Amino acid sequence: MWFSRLLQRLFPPAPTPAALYLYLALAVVGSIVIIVALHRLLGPRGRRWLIAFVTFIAGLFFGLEYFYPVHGDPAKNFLTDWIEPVSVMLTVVGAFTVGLGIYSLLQVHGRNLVQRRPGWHNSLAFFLATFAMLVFGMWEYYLHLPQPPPAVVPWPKGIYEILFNGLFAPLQAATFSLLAFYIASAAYRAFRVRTGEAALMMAAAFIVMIGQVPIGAWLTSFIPADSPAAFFRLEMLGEWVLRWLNTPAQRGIIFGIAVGALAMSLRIWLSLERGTFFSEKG
Amino acid sequence: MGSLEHANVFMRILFLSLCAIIVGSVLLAQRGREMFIRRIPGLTAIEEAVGRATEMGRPIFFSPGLDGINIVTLQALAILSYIVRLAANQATRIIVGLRSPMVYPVAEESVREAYDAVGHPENFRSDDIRFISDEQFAYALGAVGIISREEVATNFLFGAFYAEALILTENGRALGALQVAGCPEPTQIPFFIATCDYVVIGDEYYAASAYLTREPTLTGSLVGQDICKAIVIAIIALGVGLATVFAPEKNFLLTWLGGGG
Amino acid sequence: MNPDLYILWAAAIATLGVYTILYRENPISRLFEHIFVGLSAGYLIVATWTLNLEGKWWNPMIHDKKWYWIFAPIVGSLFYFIYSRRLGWLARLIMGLFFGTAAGTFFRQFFPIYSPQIYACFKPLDYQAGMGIQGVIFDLLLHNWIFVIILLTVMSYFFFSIPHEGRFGRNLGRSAMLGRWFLMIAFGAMFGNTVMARISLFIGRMQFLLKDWLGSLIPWFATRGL
Amino acid sequence: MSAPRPTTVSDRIQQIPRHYVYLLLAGVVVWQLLFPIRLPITPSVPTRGVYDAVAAVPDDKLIIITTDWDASTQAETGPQTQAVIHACFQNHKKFVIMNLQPPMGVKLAQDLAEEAAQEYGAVYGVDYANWGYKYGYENVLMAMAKNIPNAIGDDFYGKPVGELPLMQGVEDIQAIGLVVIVTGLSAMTEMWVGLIQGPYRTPLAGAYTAVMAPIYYPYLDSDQLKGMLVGAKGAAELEAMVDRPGKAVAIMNVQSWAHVLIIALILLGNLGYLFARGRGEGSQP
Repeated sequence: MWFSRLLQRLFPPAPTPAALYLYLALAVVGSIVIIVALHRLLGPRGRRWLIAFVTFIAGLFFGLEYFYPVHGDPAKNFLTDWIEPVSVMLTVVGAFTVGLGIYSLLQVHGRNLVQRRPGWHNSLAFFLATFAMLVFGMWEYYLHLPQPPPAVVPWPKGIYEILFNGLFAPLQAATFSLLAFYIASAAYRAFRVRTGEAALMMAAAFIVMIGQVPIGAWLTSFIPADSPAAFFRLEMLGEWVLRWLNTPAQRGIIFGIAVGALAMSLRIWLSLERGTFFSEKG
Repeated sequence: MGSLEHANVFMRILFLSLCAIIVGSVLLAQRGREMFIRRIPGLTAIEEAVGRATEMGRPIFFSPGLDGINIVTLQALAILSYIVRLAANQATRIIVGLRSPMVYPVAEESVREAYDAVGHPENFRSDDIRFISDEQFAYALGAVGIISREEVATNFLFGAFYAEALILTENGRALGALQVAGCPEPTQIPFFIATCDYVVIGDEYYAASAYLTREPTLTGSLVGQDICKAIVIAIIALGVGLATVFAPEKNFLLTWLGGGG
Repeated sequence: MNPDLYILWAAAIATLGVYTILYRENPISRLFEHIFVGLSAGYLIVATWTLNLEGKWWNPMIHDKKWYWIFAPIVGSLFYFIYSRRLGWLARLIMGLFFGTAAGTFFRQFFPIYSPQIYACFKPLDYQAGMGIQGVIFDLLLHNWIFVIILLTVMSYFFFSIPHEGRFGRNLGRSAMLGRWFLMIAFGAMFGNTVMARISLFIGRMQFLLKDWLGSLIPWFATRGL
Repeated sequence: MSAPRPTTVSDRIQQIPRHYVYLLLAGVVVWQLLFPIRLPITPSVPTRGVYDAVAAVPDDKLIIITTDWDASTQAETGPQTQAVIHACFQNHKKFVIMNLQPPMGVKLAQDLAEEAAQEYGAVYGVDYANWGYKYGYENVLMAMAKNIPNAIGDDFYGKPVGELPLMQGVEDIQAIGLVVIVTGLSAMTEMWVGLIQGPYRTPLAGAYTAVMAPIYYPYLDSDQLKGMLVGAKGAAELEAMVDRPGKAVAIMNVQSWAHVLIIALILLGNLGYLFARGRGEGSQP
């Protein structure tokens, strides 16, 4: 891949561990110098321009790779080889925002705890849970246990299992399953024949819902399966509603979204969303 | 053809024309051409919903959905920015609950900016922009916790939502919050309709910023979008016509769009 | 150590703890909410390191001596300038990079996502050789007509810049109203289609609570079929 | 927000507090898990198609059951496989198990087949066999169409399949009377349709997870699939047809009850609404 060759030419790997640390230090110092220089040299207009430029280039890079003519097999253009490494880099850069999220959590719960606000013990539980998962998660990872793990589980792994399989996963599953209750009560409350529209929604939900359980098939089992009227058997009718009434309506929505999202992308890319985000000041 | 890995000539032309139409109508609108937009009830309700929170003296909860930084989330943040401006004028608190750590700095910065823009930087509270959890259901429980503990008066859900949507809205409803929800993808809309007071459906979501701010750039873009939708309809009509006349392998439009073969 | 028993009990208590929220938000559900959020925060850090940074960033930088990877945390650290008024614009710079990426990514996805959806709508409205019509009562042609009509009326609902009065507008208004009806049918169908999946989730949890957990205390529960 | 306290009956059934709805649902599920009362199960049209296709196979032809599934979809595909095996044994059809994708499926299916074989006193190699996991997707199918013993080679136990009694006279795809594709993976059906059903008119039937089933309804319309099992529901219906109620029947029974409850609640709410409106009270807040 010529991208990595170019990168290696421009930024050759450090020859020795000592050189590596020297390079790293130089890179840090150099970056700080560049950042400070940018900050000093650019006025508000210059900063705004630079932000718009970076946005434009990033959008152009990903967009152009798709639309620029391609040659050869596998089909490529001059940008294709860059897509994967650039995406990896952006993922890595983005991963450093995790610190901000964690900081936000620590801020809120730390304050609860320090000021002994009502419910501070919950924040204590939060800290214990975070800390336990962090410590034992890392510990378990660096135990490098073989697969499958040995018969006698080392205790850090045991505690990790309790945290993950005993708490994390069940909490996930239990919260997810709350939806069974909520969907039942939402159905009871929402499906009333108040208006024509509500009645249509209810009828469709009704047919599809009951067509999916065996009792639905039983209700209309008096209609012979090989007669032309078999269409009206609930399991067939429900499937028909999903396939022939639901699909085109969903497509209709989706095409609208496609155009709406395209317009939004264009406005973001060209920094036309003035004022919405932060292009007003530098 | 039959590949969608890269664009072909037809796609290039089509894409460029769509872009040109949108940008063109933005430019026309910026020159001062008047543009009409029909009423969108779900969006009209936003103002009422903010007003309710102000009257009750209780905060607003806003969720920009579960996705990271993408177009759906950016549109949600644009709507957030508008709501913050409304609320900041009335000194109403807004709590933003986030699922993606990446969105956290963006939300923080755009909310701060909105407070600045209406001249109330002192009302901005960094604490109210909260990262909750990146785990879908931990996020849902955490958000329900905030809605109930802060006694939220109004609940705004704009962005990409998945199964957890109903957990948020059903609890919000039980707690008596006025709820306005909007999601471009259709899958969660039925549950929003069942549990929320106002729902913004499909493309209305992307029309929101234009509708709310009436900024020429955005209304122009909306008109451009309508023209583009008409083009999509024309393409489908042509495709249906060709499919009626020819066998699939002779339907050139199908091939141009990367199908068949 | 053998953690199985602890896992069983922790899982049962956590499940019941979450279910208390069905009554209302309460001290117990609040405690489990905080534990859940805490565990996921800890797990987020672990996963970010083990699944992302270690392999993609740390190892290339330290072991392969690709020192230029140091630029990733430097660029990433620009996000942290949101807390500074004076240097805040640097955070916007890096956000601009991600905004552009979001736009560019959408440009890339436009045809791969929507093209197949568009050409799947190219349905013949007249008899085609090899169509293999199966007659129940509604045959394929009628289906195709219904499909195209629903698609077009629904799309007409999403036109925002045309008033629903006047010569062209009045027709659009009618079509949009029809489109709204079809939308409601579709939403109802989607709702109905989800019910079973959601109930299975609860059945799964109840099987765990009744058979695995209660069954370990009272064997009778373990014998009840499931 | 909060509606006035309901006083009349019609108001009360319109405004059942959500906690009662939750309790009712939980109650019905627990009750039916512990003390099941079986609601009637009538096979739907696609399920009946599968059973009829098995029954219609001529006695001198083999049925292939492809078990392209693993633990991740076992809750649905396991009972489906089991029910299909019962249908084969009960109709005295010879069948073979094979699999093309997750190698685990063939072992899981073998366990199910052995369990059922004991019940019917069937003998491995005579009444049924297991061709094992075959690597190569399309290539396997294309080779099978021409020469089965060569294409398959050894069975699950490493014995050449040509030596098995039930394989006597089996040369090419013409010896196969039906292929039942049990899978949690997309693209398997397309492969069988393109390489076997299309060119050689070998009947196919499918068994899919509920999530993927909608993709294959068109194949049913066009008769490319003779029948189809849709998720746990399809499995339950076939279990009922072969009179071997198992896991799927138990789960679907709970589902049926839960659905009946929800539908009853919706009807009740509407009844209250219509009743109140009929008396001109209205209950608009």
